[in-house]
Amino acid sequence: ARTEAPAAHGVASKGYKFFLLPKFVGIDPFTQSNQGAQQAAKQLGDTVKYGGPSKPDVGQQIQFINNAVQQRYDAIIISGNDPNALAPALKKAARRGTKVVSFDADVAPTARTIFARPASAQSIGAVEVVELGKQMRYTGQFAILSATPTSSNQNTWIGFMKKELKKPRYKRMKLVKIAYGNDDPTKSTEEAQALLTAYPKLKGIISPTSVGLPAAARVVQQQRKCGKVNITGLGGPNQMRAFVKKGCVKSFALWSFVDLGYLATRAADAVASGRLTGVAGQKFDAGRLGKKTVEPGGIVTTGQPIVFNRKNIDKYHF
Amino acid sequence: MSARGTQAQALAATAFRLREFGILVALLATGLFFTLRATNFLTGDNLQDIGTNVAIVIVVAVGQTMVILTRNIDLSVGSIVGLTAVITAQTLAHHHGLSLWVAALLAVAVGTACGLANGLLVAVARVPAIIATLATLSIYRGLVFQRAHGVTINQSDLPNGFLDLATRKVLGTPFLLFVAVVVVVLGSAFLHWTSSGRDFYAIGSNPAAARFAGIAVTRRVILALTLSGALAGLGGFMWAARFGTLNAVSASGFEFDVITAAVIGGVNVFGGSGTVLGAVIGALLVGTIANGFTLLRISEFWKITFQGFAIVVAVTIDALVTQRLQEALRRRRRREVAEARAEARESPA
Amino acid sequence: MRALAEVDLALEAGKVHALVGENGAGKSTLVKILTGVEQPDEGELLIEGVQQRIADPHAAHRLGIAAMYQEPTVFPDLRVAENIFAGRRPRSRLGTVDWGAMKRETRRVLSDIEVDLDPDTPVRGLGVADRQLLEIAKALTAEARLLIMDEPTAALSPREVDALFAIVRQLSARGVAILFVSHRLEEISAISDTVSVLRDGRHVATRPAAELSHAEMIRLMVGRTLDQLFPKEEAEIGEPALELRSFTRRGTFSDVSFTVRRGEILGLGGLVGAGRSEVARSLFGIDPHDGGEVRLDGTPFHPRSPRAALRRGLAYLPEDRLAQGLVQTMAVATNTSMAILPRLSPGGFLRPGRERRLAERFMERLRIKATSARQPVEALSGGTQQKVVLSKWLAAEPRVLILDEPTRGVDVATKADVHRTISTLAGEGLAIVLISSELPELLGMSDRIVVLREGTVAAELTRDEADSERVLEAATGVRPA
Amino acid sequence: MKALALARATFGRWEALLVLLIVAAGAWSTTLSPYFLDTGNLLDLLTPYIAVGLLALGLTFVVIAGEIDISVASTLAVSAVVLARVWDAGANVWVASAAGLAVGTGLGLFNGVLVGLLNLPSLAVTLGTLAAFRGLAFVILGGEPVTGLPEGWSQLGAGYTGPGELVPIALLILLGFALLLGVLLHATRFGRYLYAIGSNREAARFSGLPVSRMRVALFALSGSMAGIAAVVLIGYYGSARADVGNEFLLDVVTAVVLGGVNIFGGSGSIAGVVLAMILIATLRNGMGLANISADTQGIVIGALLLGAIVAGNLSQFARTRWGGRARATGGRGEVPRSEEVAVSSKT
Ligand SMILES: Nc1ncnc2c1ncn2[C@@H]1O[C@H](COP(=O)(O)OP(=O)(O)OP(=O)(O)O)[C@@H](O)[C@H]1O
Ligand SMILES: Nc1ncnc2c1ncn2[C@@H]1O[C@H](COP(=O)(O)OP(=O)(O)OP(=O)(O)O)[C@@H](O)[C@H]1O
Ligand SMILES: [Mg+2]
Ligand SMILES: [Mg+2]
Repeated sequence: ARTEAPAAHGVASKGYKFFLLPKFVGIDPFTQSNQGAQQAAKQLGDTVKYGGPSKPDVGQQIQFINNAVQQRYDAIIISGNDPNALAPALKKAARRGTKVVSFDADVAPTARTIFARPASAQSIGAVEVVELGKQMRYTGQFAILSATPTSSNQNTWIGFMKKELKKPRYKRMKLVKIAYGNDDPTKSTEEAQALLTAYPKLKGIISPTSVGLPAAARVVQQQRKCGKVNITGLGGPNQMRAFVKKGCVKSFALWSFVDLGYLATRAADAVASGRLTGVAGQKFDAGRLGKKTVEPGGIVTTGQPIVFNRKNIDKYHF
Repeated sequence: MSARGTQAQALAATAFRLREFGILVALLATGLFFTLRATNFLTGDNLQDIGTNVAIVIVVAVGQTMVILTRNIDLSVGSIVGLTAVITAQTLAHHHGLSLWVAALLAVAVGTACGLANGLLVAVARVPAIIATLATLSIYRGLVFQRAHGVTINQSDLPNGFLDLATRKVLGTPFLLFVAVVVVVLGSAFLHWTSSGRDFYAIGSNPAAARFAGIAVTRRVILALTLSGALAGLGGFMWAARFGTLNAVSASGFEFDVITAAVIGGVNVFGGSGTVLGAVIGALLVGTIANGFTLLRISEFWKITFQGFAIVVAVTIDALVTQRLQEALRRRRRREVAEARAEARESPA
Repeated sequence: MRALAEVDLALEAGKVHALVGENGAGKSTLVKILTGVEQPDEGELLIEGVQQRIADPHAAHRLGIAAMYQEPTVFPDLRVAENIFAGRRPRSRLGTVDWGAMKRETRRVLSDIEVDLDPDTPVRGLGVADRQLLEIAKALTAEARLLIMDEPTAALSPREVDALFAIVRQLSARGVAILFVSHRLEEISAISDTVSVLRDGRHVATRPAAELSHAEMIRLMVGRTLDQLFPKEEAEIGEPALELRSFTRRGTFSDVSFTVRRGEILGLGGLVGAGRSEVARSLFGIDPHDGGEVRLDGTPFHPRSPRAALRRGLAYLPEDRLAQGLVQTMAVATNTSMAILPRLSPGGFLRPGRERRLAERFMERLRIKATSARQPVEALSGGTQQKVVLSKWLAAEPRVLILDEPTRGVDVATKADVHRTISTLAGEGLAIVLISSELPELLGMSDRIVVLREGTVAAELTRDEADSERVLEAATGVRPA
Repeated sequence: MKALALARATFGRWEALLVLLIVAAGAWSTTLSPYFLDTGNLLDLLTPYIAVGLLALGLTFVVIAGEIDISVASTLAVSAVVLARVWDAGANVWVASAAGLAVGTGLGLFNGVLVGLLNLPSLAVTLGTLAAFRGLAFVILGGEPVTGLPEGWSQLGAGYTGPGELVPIALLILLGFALLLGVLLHATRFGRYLYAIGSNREAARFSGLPVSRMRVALFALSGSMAGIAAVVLIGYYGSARADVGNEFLLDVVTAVVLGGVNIFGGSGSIAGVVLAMILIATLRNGMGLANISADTQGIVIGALLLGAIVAGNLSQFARTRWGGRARATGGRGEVPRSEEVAVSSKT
């Protein structure tokens, strides 16, 4: 029972139901995405239900998809635990009339209409190398502390990091090891410790995950190696504030998950109304984020990663 | 007779440490291997890292050992650690001036309550421990979600004095490890010297016989699970101090590490045998394997594989050593009994 | 099911009161009620004139009631000393467990009953007999006013029985009331002052022991007289069926040689711990052996596993029915068919009907008191369970049968049946090795007796040569005074 | 008659309790959400649990025999990646599936030899192989997925058949295996031996049962089920990744113990395990359709379970107390174990 009437240009149609499905609930980034989604929904007159598994489990995520379809949601906005394993369920959803928009972590392109990403993977990968390069004066060994070996986001970013490293500026920097902390504080801590022990000459660690980054920073702090080993990567300003204040972390990057959730929901509304079909070049109104254009591959981008440092960190509170 | 008697006694006493002996051999072999192979394995800092890493596992495993000894199991410890860690962190975040002792006490109290609930379910309501604690695993985890509200507590929210616990040293030992050592000493003493502790063994060894012998089985099982909860509460306090970043998923799956330590350390899941010391060695073994292979600079994928097989090898070494020694002991005892009897026969004649 | 109805007993301080009855008569049930393990539906219990309720074993302890149960209730993971003192460990002044005192006491009580066990020995691995001795030690240290002994001697050899009786007499002289349950009639005459008889859960009679002959006791228990206790028939003795040459397991037994022929019953005598069961276990492929030669029907046999032994027609009825003989939670029929399931389940599919019929046949033949073949054996009385174990091995129709304490806890009437069955089997050409600690049984049933002492053959006696003195002398190595 | 006996043997108090709970859960779910009572939805209840279910069926055998195999999910992962690799290398679907199945069986056999022949404690061994096998999966496939598996294959895991294309094929597979394994467990000698070994290993050995061989076979069976689960799961996901099945273990163990299988061995039934899965699926689905959050679902399911068991125990207690039976039996928490079961054989 909803109005399919095409809305006037720039004004969204009223009353869509969306299901916002994170990898799992209970952590900041997704909680913040939900905040953004709710803002967008309020503006558009839609409703967004937020819910998901309590652990990063594909199987449970599929059940949430099926439940959403069964309840005739107009669209699912999903951050996928496994791009491919989710595809059959998402395609089935599409066949039964529930549109799919992915955000944060993409799913197979054939299984969704739009992917709302925080920033281009290239810029996310590059910015971390740029920051670390500055910190370690472009010389010495460094390591990466990633999430799990199968995390597709991290794997893509690491790919772009390696690309960035090919630039001559970095020729005296050597990536000695990619370790995996499995997005688990214990394992991340142990891996970070082991990196410091196994590579006594290590000058830096990039951790492109918000679990790994504070864990690595804390290890360095505890071993009193602040300044000797530089830590950067992706993490929230709240998480990292203490380290930055103490000078243990000089800079790191992230984006606003509120904006990301906001954008994804805006996109979902446009997709649900049929205005957006994922074809490159399509434009839609992303509210306070302005007008957005669909890039090749059905992607819309929030913006650029924000680099946080001692000077600007107090302006951010997420 | 008396000389032989003491000899036999000394041997029998060794026999009782056999379970630990086998796994200790495995631990030493592992240590030796890494010392030879891995850069910087045998350094004070690295060993301290291993110790600190397993400190929380050890504290919680002491309680788990007691539960397993009574032929029960506590699967809810991971959730209890998570719950108490989040509660501790939230409390300290809101009351920066609060004494850490009070915070620790609060964590232990919450843990105790969770453990007591487990105990009542198992011993009074007679729900099998594995089902009861599987259920409370989800229930307590659900409570963590409700408490945490999807928000992460970060280091910057917590008082420095609390975060410093993770780096502070007491008598040259990292504070967390020190706590673990104290818990281990107390736990061992409890199991060896108190009647309640001995009852745990009796109950697990033969529950029916324990009841016949007039042991208060119900109360002891409640006690074991409550202690496990209390120690998980202490573990939660330590967890919060160690990681400083807490959210709804903190310590999920931690029960697995704890049970692994106990099982590898020779605590019999059928109850009745095993020691706190065994669980400690088990935790150290697993910690050493994890640390050592990481230092080896081999590929991540082979690392996981080797870590797993190393556990299998350690278990095998343990079993072989134990079997050998026990067989030798059996023969020896048999011979001594025969000699004693021969002596006894000759003297009156 | 009603296990017990309207039993009146009066136990006097300083007296030994024997309780007898067939298997399943309700003796153990009565014991369990007295120790608070089970609850009576009605009736009252007076101790020194005061009415008492025994809600649980703890309450029994407080009232000064101690018991040793028919099935030894040991803690296999604990050592000897702790087993004896579980539930009432000596405490030091600090309230901690006083290990020193515990071990001292253990050594004292064990030497009282002449057992060479170190207090630090782990109980796992001890045989039934040793466990029964532990159970005795446990009861003795309880400082009870009423001491209940449910078949304490079932697995014991004469030496241990004598030591036990000496203690019982001391205790009763000290004013302890003793309730003594046994199926060995000689023992009852030897030790008791009064005898009460139970039949089908009912109290049939109480008489002074001195006035009660064995025949009369049997008549009261069974309701009829028995003509012969050891109905050994002469059988034709044929070719050697089982031959052992220098059979050795290092540290356990060595150089054991004997031959059993078709139709022959070979008795294997010795004291507890002499190694009889161990020889049998190695022979049946349960434990390894280090040397020697075994021949079955003249062809060499290398015992590797029970399965292999079974295939060669060798069967072994173990001494410990609880741990080795039965799967307690399974039905009578399931246990009976256990060893011959391949024959009963063509194509691998179970045929419950066949199993039931098999079990019912044996239930009738051995007079097994079970409500049906579907009843789990854990609900049967001790002696009845023993009959189920026996059924299992008889069903296997072996050519050589090793029986390890086959009548442990079996009542007189059935014992006679079992003996008759053994005798018949021998008559049919089966070779039988009978391990028994009960001398009358050994002497009454065997064609030949091999006596083991500390793992070696101490004597081999023909039926005519054998008498209790000679067997005991060989078993102990000491000429009886 | 025979069927009746079989039913009685397999359908105890526990299974009855589960049926009752399922009915109650169904009724409750109906009130929770208007979308619950829908043929398609009901038939699809078990679909998300097919792989978990197949693993649980295999584990049931292991647990009844008094052992445990917690490496099942990792075994599944190795099967899945081998299967994907073989297919990727150009083999056809059948060859690939056979390879996956063979690998599962082989890994099970590896566990079986360690436990059955070397007499190592199964929990400790499979704790090790849990990690080792997972590592192997990564060694074989690395961090990248294999995608684009053929349509026909997805039919197996995610296809539908029957009138109106409503019946999930995977459901039929699960029920088929449940039936097959139910017969194997409850109506054959193999099954009987398992119960005997799980109740009293010592007595089983003394009775001449092939204990070592059975224990090896058991783990091989569990491994095969992991292989089969891998084939179906790959179909369901349409892709393979080395971390596949990472989160299954707890669900598998839950299905088994909730199904009434005694964790110390000797008792349990296939029916119970299937019912337990239906129960959990019903509750999760009903609450999911009512948008009750995952963590609240955990609380509700946990509390419901405890409540049901406690109520069951209380009613039984009341019956024994006031129903005139002399023996007060303990709850299911007490597991009778013959003292010698844990003694390992000496050879
Ligand atoms: N757990 C039980 N459940 C049901 N019935 C039982 C149980 N235990 C014993 N019974 C029944 O109670 C009756 C009495 O058994 P009890 O063990 O007292 O016999 P008993 O006189 O000690 O025999 P025995 O000489 O063989 O030891 C038997 O018929 C037995 O089947
Ligand atoms: N007096 C004893 N002191 C110490 N250990 C003993 C003693 N008697 C027996 N054992 C040990 O207990 C175990 C089994 O005892 P058990 O009485 O069953 O012996 P057995 O060899 O079966 O003798 P038998 O069948 O002749 O009574 C043996 O391993 C033996 O070493
Ligand atoms: Mg009896
Ligand atoms: Mg013997």
